Amino acid sequence: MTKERNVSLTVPALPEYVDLVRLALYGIASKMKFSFEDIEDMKVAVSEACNNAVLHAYGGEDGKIEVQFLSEADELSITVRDFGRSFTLADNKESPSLHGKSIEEIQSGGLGLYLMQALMDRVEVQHEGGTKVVLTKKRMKSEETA
Amino acid sequence: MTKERNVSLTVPALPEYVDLVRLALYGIASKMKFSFEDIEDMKVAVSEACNNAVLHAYGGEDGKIEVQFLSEADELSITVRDFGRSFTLADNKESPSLHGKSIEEIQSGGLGLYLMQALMDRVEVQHEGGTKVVLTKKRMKSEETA
Amino acid sequence: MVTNKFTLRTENREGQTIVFVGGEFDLEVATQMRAAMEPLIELADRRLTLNLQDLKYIDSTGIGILISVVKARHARNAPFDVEHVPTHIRKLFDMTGITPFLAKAE
Amino acid sequence: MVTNKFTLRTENREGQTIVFVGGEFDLEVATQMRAAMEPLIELADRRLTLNLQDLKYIDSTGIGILISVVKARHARNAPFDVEHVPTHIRKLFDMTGITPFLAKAE
Ligand SMILES: Nc1ncnc2c1ncn2[C@@H]1O[C@H](COP(=O)(O)OP(=O)(O)O)[C@@H](O)[C@H]1O
Ligand SMILES: Nc1ncnc2c1ncn2[C@@H]1O[C@H](COP(=O)(O)OP(=O)(O)O)[C@@H](O)[C@H]1O
Repeated sequence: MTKERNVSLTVPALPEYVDLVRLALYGIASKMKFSFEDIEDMKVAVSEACNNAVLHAYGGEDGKIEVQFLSEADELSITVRDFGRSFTLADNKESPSLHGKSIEEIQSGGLGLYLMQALMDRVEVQHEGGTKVVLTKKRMKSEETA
Repeated sequence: MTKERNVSLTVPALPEYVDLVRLALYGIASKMKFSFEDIEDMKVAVSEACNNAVLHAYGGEDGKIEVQFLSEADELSITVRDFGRSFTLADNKESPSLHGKSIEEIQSGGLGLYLMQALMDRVEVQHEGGTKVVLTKKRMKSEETA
Repeated sequence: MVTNKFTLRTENREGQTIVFVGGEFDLEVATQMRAAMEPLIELADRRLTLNLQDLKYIDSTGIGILISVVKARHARNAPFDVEHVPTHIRKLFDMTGITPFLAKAE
Repeated sequence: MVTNKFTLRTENREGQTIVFVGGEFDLEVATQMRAAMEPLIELADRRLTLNLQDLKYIDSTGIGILISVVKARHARNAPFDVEHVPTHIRKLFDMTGITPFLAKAE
């Protein structure tokens, strides 16, 4: 029987608590022997998900963010949930990245989901009484002995 | 209305997860501007409570530890819960500390609760479907501006 | 255990203002950073430079603020650049596509 | 961000074995530490010293192991001491009362 390796962390949906999520991620990912670079990637992706919960989910009301870390043999899945209002992403929205745009066209904002996708191996967004973002990163074979 | 400042962390009751609890404690206590010394004291006390849950609560079976951090204006309360078997402390047990004992009398073990009490301002142990240890540390006025 | 507290320090040189940004530049410090940059953005006759050598962390919040600065300086026809970008931060700049807007004539 | 990984290093000098214990000496590393100390405890004709200068964290698990070493060395009539104890670790040693059993003739 494999032991359960699930860690969960619940914090208030406030800007000053997002670094606690990064600290926990750092502890867990180091334990799993992810590379420095992968850990930095995951830190950003997870923070983007948390920032969204802080900024968009609760419209200024109190709320919380629930983060679950699931360590498997060769990947780490991080689920970031809020219990606030949900949203739908416009399909026809132009790409939020700045590539190929002029200085007049670029805009601050809208990069969060784009970065999560660029930094993780898998990103799933579900809406069920709030927003649930599942971020997954595979660990390279070579990292095991790093 | 005061915002809720409750952080909770659940980890498997295994030795290698106790440092995650210390990491979270460090993040929260630094945010509250506790002194280095107070943070070190709390790290030890909280780890003692977690170690006990790892070692004594589940008798080798899978289990989990739930830690809640409640930040108030001038104190931090940390609740460490397990859902394992409970225990009663013998009243007539001699002091576990080594003070005034000879080298033949001293024994390793039994120092956990003693240290929690020595390091925190308040320690409460409750038994309700497992063990619940509430550890409280007051923050000195002088630490606010430290 | 060491976390990377956000640090901000401004240095005035001949015709140039250098802002040293260190530690974690995240949502928590966004307001502080915007407030610090606001008056400096207005000084159109001075070169404005961000030195990122001690920057440990940035995410879309910080990059969003950089984009605002880029646009505001451009609107004032005033020079802005970024120097000493650590490798893992550079990667995020490249990924989002902000890099060419931060270029420093080297 | 830096955590304090447990480190263990042994140095042999003329008639003395010095064990350098660093980082976090906690429940997670108890088995490793006991295994490392076991053979050294038997060398009764050599002075056994723990150098704690890089020790960042210890709790009752680590202190319990120190007590076992104290007793085992005493039973073998063999010298054991601890040196370079950081201040906040010394405080825990004083609190539990282990300090006099770790004394080094200085
Ligand atoms: N957790 C959430 N709750 C509610 N709305 C969200 C959430 N996450 C994202 N959104 C919506 O999706 C949009 C795009 O998010 P994102 O790509 O992260 O960019 P940004 O947050 O910078 O706008 C947000 O502006 C917001 O309207
Ligand atoms: N969470 C717990 N679950 C079950 N038993 C416990 C728990 N915490 C403490 N105990 C019991 O109380 C005793 C004393 O604990 P403590 O003072 O921490 O010393 P030690 O853990 O070194 O024995 C333990 O030996 C154990 O029998």
